[in-house]
Amino acid sequence: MFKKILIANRGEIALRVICACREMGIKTVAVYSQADEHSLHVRFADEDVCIGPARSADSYLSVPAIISAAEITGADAIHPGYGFLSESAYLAEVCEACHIKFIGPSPNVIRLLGDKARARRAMKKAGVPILPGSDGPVRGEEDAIKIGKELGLPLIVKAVAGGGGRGMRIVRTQEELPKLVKAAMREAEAAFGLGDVYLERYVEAPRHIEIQILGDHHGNVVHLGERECSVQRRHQKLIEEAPSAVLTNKQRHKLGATVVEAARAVEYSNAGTFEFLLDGTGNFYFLEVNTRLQVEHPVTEFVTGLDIVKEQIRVAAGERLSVRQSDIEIRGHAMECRVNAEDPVVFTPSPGLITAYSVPGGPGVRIDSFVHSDCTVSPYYDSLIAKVITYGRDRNEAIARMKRTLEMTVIEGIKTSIPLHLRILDDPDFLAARINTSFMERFMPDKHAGKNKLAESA
Amino acid sequence: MFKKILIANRGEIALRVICACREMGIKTVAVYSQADEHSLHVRFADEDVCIGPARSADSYLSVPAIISAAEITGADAIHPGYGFLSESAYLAEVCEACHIKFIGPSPNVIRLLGDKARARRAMKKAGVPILPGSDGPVRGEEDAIKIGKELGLPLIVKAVAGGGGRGMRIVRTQEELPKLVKAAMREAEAAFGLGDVYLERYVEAPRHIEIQILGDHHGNVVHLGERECSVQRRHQKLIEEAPSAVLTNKQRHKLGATVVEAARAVEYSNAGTFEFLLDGTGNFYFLEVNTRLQVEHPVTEFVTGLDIVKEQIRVAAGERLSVRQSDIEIRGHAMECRVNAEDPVVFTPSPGLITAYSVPGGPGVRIDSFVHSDCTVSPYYDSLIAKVITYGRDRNEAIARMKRTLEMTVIEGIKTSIPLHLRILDDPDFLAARINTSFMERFMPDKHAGKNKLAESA
Amino acid sequence: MNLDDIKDILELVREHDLAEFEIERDGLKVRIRKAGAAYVAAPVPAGLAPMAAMAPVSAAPAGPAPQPVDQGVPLAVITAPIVGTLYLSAEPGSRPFAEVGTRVKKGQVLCIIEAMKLMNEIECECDGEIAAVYVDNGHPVQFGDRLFAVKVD
Amino acid sequence: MNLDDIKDILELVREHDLAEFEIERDGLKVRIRKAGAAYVAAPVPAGLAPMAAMAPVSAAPAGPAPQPVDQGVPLAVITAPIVGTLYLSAEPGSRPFAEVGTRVKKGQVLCIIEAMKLMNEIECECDGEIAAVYVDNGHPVQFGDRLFAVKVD
Repeated sequence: MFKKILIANRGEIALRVICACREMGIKTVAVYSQADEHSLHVRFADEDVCIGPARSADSYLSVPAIISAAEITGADAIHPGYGFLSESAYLAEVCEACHIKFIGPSPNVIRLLGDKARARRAMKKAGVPILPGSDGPVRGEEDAIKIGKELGLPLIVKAVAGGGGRGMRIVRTQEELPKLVKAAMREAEAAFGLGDVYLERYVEAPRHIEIQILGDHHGNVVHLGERECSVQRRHQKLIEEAPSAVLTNKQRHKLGATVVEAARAVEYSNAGTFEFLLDGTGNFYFLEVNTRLQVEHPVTEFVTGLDIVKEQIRVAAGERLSVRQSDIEIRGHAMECRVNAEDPVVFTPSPGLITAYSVPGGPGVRIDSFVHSDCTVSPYYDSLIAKVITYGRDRNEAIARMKRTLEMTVIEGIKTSIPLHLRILDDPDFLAARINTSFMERFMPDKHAGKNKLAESA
Repeated sequence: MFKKILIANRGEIALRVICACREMGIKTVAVYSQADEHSLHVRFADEDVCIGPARSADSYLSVPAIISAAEITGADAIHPGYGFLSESAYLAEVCEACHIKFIGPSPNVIRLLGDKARARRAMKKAGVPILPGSDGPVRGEEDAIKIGKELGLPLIVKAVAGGGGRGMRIVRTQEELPKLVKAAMREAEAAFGLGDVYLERYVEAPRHIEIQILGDHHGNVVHLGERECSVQRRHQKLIEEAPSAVLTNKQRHKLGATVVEAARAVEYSNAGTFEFLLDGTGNFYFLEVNTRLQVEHPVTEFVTGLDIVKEQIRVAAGERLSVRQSDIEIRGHAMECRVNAEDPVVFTPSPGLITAYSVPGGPGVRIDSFVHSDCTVSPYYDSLIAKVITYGRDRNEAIARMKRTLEMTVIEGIKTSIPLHLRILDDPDFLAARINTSFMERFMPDKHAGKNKLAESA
Repeated sequence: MNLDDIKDILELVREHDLAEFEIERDGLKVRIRKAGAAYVAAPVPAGLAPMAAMAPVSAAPAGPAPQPVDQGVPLAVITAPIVGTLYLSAEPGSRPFAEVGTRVKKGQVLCIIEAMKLMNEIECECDGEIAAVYVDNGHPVQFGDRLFAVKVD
Repeated sequence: MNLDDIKDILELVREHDLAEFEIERDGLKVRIRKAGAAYVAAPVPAGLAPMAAMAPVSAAPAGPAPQPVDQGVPLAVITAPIVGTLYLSAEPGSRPFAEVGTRVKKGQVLCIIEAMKLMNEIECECDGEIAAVYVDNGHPVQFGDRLFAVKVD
């Protein structure tokens, strides 16, 4: 087992990894930017290294700084958390070269699954359901018509270089296809200087469902069931839950088994998440694989009783998974609200000094956070300040606990997204689990929210 | 179901009940003494009533004040928490007379089980194993010798009016019995003005094991397994866990079934705890019944997934228990450390202003507390400021989580028992679950700690 | 904030003959202290009327604010010693025990608080004249709630 | 904020006869206190040479305490721009790049920090004379650690 793990991250996830290491008797090294000098992850690690100024590019995203910090402290493994360098095949490679274990999949797997086109082909080959599409840019109007006929309707035209909804068109009839392809090309050309577009089946109001997996270096792969993350704003998840209210046990086992097979096919090790869209008729479409720990991993931990971070560390050290598929049982229901330091109506960030902080306890409540009274939320990093996770015997109990927990949470000095969460928790559609990736539009301040309908979840 | 519940308590347990009520959609009334005006239970109740000055006798122990508060707010039920009036048959009776539901057993049951001698007889009749004893004072030397032969050795001679170890003698041979009985009588006479003594089988270094039960008004009683509370100092529990490391499944089911039968026999409703001593050869001896919610109920909630307070409220409102015995499954291991505001070495209380308070999250951690940064711990009430409860797949994981949670807990401004807890968590005997009610003596400052060996757990 | 801003601030400090100046905003903090300036520890609390201190201060949620009273006259505030329902008269419809202007003696009954079906007579603690009645008949009162103000003789 | 800014501020402090001046922004904090200024409120931090306040204060964990330096001479502190292992000379056994008393020019190499097997030369930021060496050869340094103090010409 590792003797010392460097945590190449900050905030709540750095503390989360420190917790796992302490429980396993492994020493920890915190790295921090000058802005995080007084952070709790620095306080509670056994050693700490300042790796740069506040700007992430010069600190938390600096591979040389992190490797140097590992070398001068003698760390034998690096846990990347999520975000920052967690999906950096380069960091994983440098770790290999420096004989430091990267706690994540191999660089090859990270690279393969990080490339959308290659990942899509690998998944297709492994039997994972993928979204039908043109497999590359269309070569002109006639090509578009031909592909459009093959794919069926509705379709979405997307700019290869796209982003932010520009160069996108939804096609609902074959007649309008040529016109919309041309319009998308013009818009893409104007916006990105590259007019290439591709076609994909358009999923109306999909749900976002993802499967958590764990793999070791001995060929064992298990899935821990699904999470539903359909409540999102601009692809930022706001509320996640496990299990999904709409999956049948049969669907769960089938999708889980498919994902486990695909993970075995690419020799996946460590923790990973396979993201899918679920359409209104029960079809799943592969989106992407996140080759790292997810923000929302605690909901899975609550319903399975497993510690995903400890499993990550165990398998990275060469041990076998501590569970077989038959040991994994989903019990009850868990939900996570991401409490962000931001205005709950207009979503502007709200960094600053937290003057008072108090979160209630009681049964079925887990709080993963790095803030406390008299702590400053830095403007340099993302706005997540606390993950409030609740557990109940069923979805209703989990929701009731989430409501009372958020209602009884005191955070003064900055604005938080808690009022928004409370509005969502009172929404009749949310309560009835009638949610999809467009659900959040009703809470958006801008009346042009419709544009977001174009974008599927990522 | 109730519309409004008055909580006749303060501190963490008042908040715990508020949490349950909020989850059930029931309004709450907080009562408070002038010392608790700024307490969180006042802040988070829907209504609040000041019932008296700081002194408990004039506020939290005042039945008229509490009943009046319920009447002026229109509360239809009272939850007494633990301590204070929670085992007051009188309060339960007045509630009945005022048509307010007392959330606990009936006054008759409280009265029966609150009287040690009557409870003992009732339990004996119901087949519960009790500690063999003289069933009243011995009438002299000859009587003592006769009873001593019947009971077997070792024995303990106890003053009827006794307390604090005075008038107590442990008898290990029949020869020394008359001499020790006389000595105890003399000491009792001198100390209490009453020389009456009685004999009881003496249990060497017993474990404290208790069974949690729930009963409704429809004749249903279930048990939720046991808790082990052997780590205690002067009968004050410091660390509790569930399940006990030494109970076999067979013992668990047998003792549980016995307790359920006894509870049915006395028509027990609501939550209750049957406390036992367990000797080194696997025999259980009934101690007493606590006819209320226990401080340590969260460890049972963690391993069963049930919400005991919600069940209390449901059955008090006339509903059936939400679970049958066959639904109850013990999963994993849970442990509770009672964090007290006291010196961890000499145990003197340490009230005052908490200047900084931060507790880590992560998987398997539950914190039930009413304190926060910039909050004053009052000298008027008991010193419990937080219950730290951890869960793990097994005892070792629960302990590892407890350790890292306490190590990463920041409480500044007052002294707490955390350093003592950390010493216990490092003790090889504790780690091996070799604990009994004398275990804590090794952590006591006074060298006369041996005296405590005389006192069995209560 | 640049050097010119600082210069402007310093001009103001000179102009107004300030001993100290401090500003803190959005992560920026500037503090200036002039040479020779004495440093005063804490502001003196202002506006604390000497007589108000005589009234027992209730820690309970504030009832109605005390009405202005003549300066220089000691004022006693009678607070609820128990929680319950307050009655200003002995029976429904009968005259109140005390109203504003009523002369009262120490030990005289001012009102009744019902708690657990028991009628508890609340007595006056001093001789004087009722200056204010803070409560309404038939309404609940909490421990420590203000009931009456009495102008002490 | 560079040395020129600090000089400008010091001019203003003299001109306005300030006892103290403090500015804090973006993680940078500068505090100036004139010699002889009486300070009532807080205990006087011991061992803080008046001029030391001129040095940019690093937010990184404090390295060795600055050694006392001549009064009235501007002092620049060179800090580690990256994390890694520090070498004071080009090769093991060879002469250090700089020692106390060494005359240095802007751009001159003062030491090497090894990060990811790459040797990074750390250059001097001003002309002057080395007043202090805060670090030992072959030891790890963190970002922001003090390396050298330079008496600026």
